[in-house]
Amino acid sequence: MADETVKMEDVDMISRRRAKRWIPFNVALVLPAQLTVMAVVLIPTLIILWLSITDWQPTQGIPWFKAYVVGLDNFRELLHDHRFTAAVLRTLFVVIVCMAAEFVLAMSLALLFLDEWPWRKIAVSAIILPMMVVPVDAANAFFMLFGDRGPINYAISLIIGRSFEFGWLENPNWALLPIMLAEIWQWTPLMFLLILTGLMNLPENQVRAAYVLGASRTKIFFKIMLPLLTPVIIIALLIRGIETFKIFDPVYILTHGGPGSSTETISMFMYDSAFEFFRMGYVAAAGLLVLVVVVSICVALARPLREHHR
Amino acid sequence: MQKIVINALGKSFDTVTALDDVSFGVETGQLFCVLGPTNAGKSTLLKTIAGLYRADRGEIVIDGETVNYLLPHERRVSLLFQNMALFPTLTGFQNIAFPLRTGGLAESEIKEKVGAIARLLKIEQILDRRPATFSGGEQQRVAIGRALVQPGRVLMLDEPLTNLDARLRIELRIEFKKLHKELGQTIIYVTHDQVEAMSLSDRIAILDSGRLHQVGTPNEVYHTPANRFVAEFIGSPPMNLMNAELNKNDSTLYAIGKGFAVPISSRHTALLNASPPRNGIAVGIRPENIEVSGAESPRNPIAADVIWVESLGSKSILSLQVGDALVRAVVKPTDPIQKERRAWIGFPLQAQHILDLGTECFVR
Amino acid sequence: MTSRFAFIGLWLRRAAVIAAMLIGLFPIFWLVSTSFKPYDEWQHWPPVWVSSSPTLQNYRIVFAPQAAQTFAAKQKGSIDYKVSASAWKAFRDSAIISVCATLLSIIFGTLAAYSIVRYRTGGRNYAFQFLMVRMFPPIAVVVPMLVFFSLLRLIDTFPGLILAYTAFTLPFSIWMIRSFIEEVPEELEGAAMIYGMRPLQAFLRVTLPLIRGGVLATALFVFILNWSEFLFALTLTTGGIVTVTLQVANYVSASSGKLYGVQAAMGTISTIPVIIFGYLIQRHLVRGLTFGAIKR
Amino acid sequence: MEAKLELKELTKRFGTVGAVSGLSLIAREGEFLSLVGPSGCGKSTTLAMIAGLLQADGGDIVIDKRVVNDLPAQQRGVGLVFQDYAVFTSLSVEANLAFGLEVRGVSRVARKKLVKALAEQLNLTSLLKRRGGSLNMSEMQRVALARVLIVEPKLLLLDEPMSNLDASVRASLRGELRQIQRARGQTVFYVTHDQAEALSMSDRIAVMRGGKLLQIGTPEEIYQRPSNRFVAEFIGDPPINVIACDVRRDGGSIAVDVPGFGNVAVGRGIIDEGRHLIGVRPHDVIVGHASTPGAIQTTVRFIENFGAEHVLHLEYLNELIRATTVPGFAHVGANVYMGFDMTHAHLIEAGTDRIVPIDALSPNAKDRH
Repeated sequence: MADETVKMEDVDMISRRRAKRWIPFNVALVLPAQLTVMAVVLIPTLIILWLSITDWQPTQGIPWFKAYVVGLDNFRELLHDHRFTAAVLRTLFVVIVCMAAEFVLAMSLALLFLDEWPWRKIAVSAIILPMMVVPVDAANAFFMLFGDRGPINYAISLIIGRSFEFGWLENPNWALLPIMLAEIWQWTPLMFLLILTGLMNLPENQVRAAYVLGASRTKIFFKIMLPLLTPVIIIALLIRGIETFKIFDPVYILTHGGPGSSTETISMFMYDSAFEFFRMGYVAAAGLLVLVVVVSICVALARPLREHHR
Repeated sequence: MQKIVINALGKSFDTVTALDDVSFGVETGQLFCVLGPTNAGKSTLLKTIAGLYRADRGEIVIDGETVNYLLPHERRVSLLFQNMALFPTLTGFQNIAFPLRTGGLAESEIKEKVGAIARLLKIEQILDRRPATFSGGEQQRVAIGRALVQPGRVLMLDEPLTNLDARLRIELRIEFKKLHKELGQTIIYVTHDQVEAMSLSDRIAILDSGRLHQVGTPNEVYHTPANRFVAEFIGSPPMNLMNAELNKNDSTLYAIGKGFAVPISSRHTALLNASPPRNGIAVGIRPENIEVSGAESPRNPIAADVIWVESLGSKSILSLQVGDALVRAVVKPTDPIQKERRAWIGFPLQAQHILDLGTECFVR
Repeated sequence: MTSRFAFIGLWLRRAAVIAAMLIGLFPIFWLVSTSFKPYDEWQHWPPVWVSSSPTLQNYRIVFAPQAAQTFAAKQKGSIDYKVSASAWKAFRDSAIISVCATLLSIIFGTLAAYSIVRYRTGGRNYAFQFLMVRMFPPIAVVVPMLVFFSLLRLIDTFPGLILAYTAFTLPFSIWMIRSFIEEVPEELEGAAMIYGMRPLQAFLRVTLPLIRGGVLATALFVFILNWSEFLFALTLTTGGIVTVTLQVANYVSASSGKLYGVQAAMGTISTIPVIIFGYLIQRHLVRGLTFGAIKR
Repeated sequence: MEAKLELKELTKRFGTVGAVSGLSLIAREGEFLSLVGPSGCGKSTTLAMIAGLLQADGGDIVIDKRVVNDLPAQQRGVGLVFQDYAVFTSLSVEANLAFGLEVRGVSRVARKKLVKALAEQLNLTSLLKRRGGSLNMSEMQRVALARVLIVEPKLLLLDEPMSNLDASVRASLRGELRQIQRARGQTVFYVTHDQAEALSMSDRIAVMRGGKLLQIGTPEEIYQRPSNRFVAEFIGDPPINVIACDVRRDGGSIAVDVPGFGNVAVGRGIIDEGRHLIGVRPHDVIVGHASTPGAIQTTVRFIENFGAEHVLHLEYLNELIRATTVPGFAHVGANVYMGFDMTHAHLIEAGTDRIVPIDALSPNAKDRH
């Protein structure tokens, strides 16, 4: 009888252990990912909170944790720093122009690829080639193309019939154009690929139903296909918007923010502040502001993505 | 002896309650059906018993052992999924042999066992092929083979016939019955088709929105349904329910509705007197219990318009308008009443069911 | 139904496609073409489309520092290099970092994705916080990361860069692999579990083989991201480790600016593996990137 | 009545496989015609050709006396309800219904009025504001139907519209659909694999198998006078019993012997002597507790309970014979007597599977009384 009791408890123990272990097992699986992200994002974010209220510069010769606290001075200065506000506005401008251009180009291109025709596969492969080029190399290529003695100027010379040796990248009014063109050139293919795949995978019967009901092709496109494509379009724009907002490589390679600060984006501004002027506290404050804005925008934008993912 | 006991089982996903206080027991060797509409929680129930979902509340007992915290394979049950869930990269043979692989059996033994099952299910010729090449019926048989090759303590089948052709469904229905008889397995069979449930099972549990409405033999749930849901879910066509008011006349209780008045049996009268319904009643009658004739008579006193006839070959179903209620009756395919526009109907007192509209339960 | 969009003239459409292809290919053509041009053709006017005297000089400079010195001497010493190390080291460093970071990212990402899909770990919003990592402008965290890394002595080390790369590619790993896992019915794992496997075993033995194409595509995609990364390489190193992208950016002469031909040569060879991988994953890329919004 | 739809020698091949071969049939004005057969018999292909989604390889499709083979789908005047309903998931139900009117240039006001009227008729009013994607299957089915009905097609094509629904919903929708069809006088061409649907709704049924038309007729004809074994076995639930029999010629008449039962029927017809088959519906298997002439003793192996009736599976040689009885007639393992009511039995010619018309197939007079 005593034996029996012990056994019953054993069973109970096993059950209880299982009952407790059940939840940690799945948590254990996400732990490596979670810790990595925490190490690289969460802890630096905490540090950024501290740095943003100090005037720390590595050149001061004091360790960062002993830096002098200046309170909200950094933020106050940022809001009055025309270079910063200009960089923010310029970045938003780049994001909007690039996304709009990429979307329009990608959508029109994708519509050309709905039919089956010979060489279609090869054409798709050629068109998506730019997105595979290392961004730094792509920027270098555009640097050459837009050089004062580059092929772009030569082409313009041929068209207007006289020598044209314009310094695109040296002109504050025009230098942003090659940067944006490089970005659009490189990333329209991704948008194209996303939209094309979306179009090819639309529920076929809805399109056929509209067709049998007598709708014209334009009508089918705007009334049936486009709304069905919305989730894909949202995701494509979201991905591109986020990545364009961080734009750095082409700016660094093509102009390094210049001439002056005429092509400086947020990332470029912060890079210069940190590694040319060593104002770490100031950069931290700028970084924090950007983080807060980006996170709140993304949380707002994330709703369609999340809803779609139920 | 009870093979499986489910005790106050509860399960939710996020905010959706999939199972709510479900309790029932299955006897050893029984074929037990869980019947309910789409999204009733039937698949969740099976997956919870199998250990693929964790129960939020309640207890699952198999052979007297609480299995709530056991891993799926430790529960030693078999489950045939609605989508078959055959391993697409394995051949038919490998799929069936899968449960044997963990047992450390010799290859020759595995071959023998799989061969025996394949013979039983008549699928020997497709053992070398991959599931992608199987027809619906073949997929289903291989999946059954995998569930049977290493007999678990209970075999659970999740809508095994739903994705098949109507004709194949009729044929395979009886095959399950034969298989059950041959193997003597305890089976829990989930379906949304009341014909399958009625014709196959020893007992039926009717599930809707995660709640059990009734558990009983096919005859019990058919002839003494617990409530409106059961009465309207079981039977094809289902039970007719006609709203009525109670009216006492010369010591006899009558149910009076639009276009009809019927006396109420003494048994029901006693019950109704004991607990008077608050919101009126409905008179329930199975279509096959309705007598239809072309002329008015004491047996067939209620006037009805024939609005519709469905011919099913072996029988015909009349849709009749009585007052504002639609009443269906079953007649022989040769019955001349089908050509008429007006009919007179009546139904025997003992075939009547009385539904309390306040509780939505039958008066018993 | 064969041609849903016959509303633009056929030839017009073909012309548009050809134009798009030409525009897409031209910068790449220019890069490759320049890599074979001798020094005096780099900035020649009118521009040289295809060199009439192609040379491997630029490639030699990329791989052999001695060649660079001879070359500099020949140009009357007017070219002084910021980088004189061979590109081999850059390729090696990039390969070490990219491979390690990719492996870690895929392994961590697969485990996390499995947990999120099959156990609904953390509820509906949990996976989203990983995606937010991708939304952070890396430059915003570079400064505190420098501080943090210097504390751990990770600056200019492989582990430091690998950690940074892993973290910033994890969102893609998790979300892409998650959408691939979701395409495999959970019943398959269920069947494996009922018939004798433990949960993780069922996932690794049943589901993972079915989505290996997708996982491989994700891995190649992450590898491409790592290989092409520039900002972290620029800020978290101090000259000890040189990645491919840094090497490209560093072919700058103090007196005469960028070394077009050398950069083009380096660019061409550094892009080739990416293009090869890119075509290998093209099919899976879209489904992964749209996080399941496009069903097959 | 006039022919609304006529198929003449319609043929379709996929590669070398003939999906539909030489199909000819006529659907009359206002008729509910069902095309029924197992999966892969070519019925959905036929429907797609009529709708204009597939090009026919041979033969003609005639709608309202006009050959429409080369007309695009829009100009054929057909309405099609897809198996998956293809409700426009991103549009509201109202916009779904209005879609066909809109493309026909009906004014906004008129559209609203028509949509409202039809929605009321089909009990869709409460759904009008919902998004197509949020509907459940049976709601989708009704919306898909309404969307097509509103443009008043000459011919309504339905592709297995019930196969995604629960059994209980299916049964109630059958009557609803049929009533709508009657009320509007709509010509319907209905494709299904479910013989019960075909029987209960149709004016006429066409049974198809392997791309060929086997028989066309009213439900009564198809059920009571099938032309061959496949039709007999495909139609009817519980299915017909098919039993081996021996046919003897006896002067101008023939005699049918069933092993174990002896001579069960005589009649007049043209059939070779020898082993053939006989088909007896479960309703025509007579089961009793006492011995009667012509009946043999047997055991109940299984019972299928259908509530209103029970189907007994009775042992007979190495097979089982189905017999329909009232509930509670016998229990499993009981010994009962079974015999056949031969008046509705079918004689199936071995080899051809043709059902041989027999004049006055009647129970053997000798055994009577």
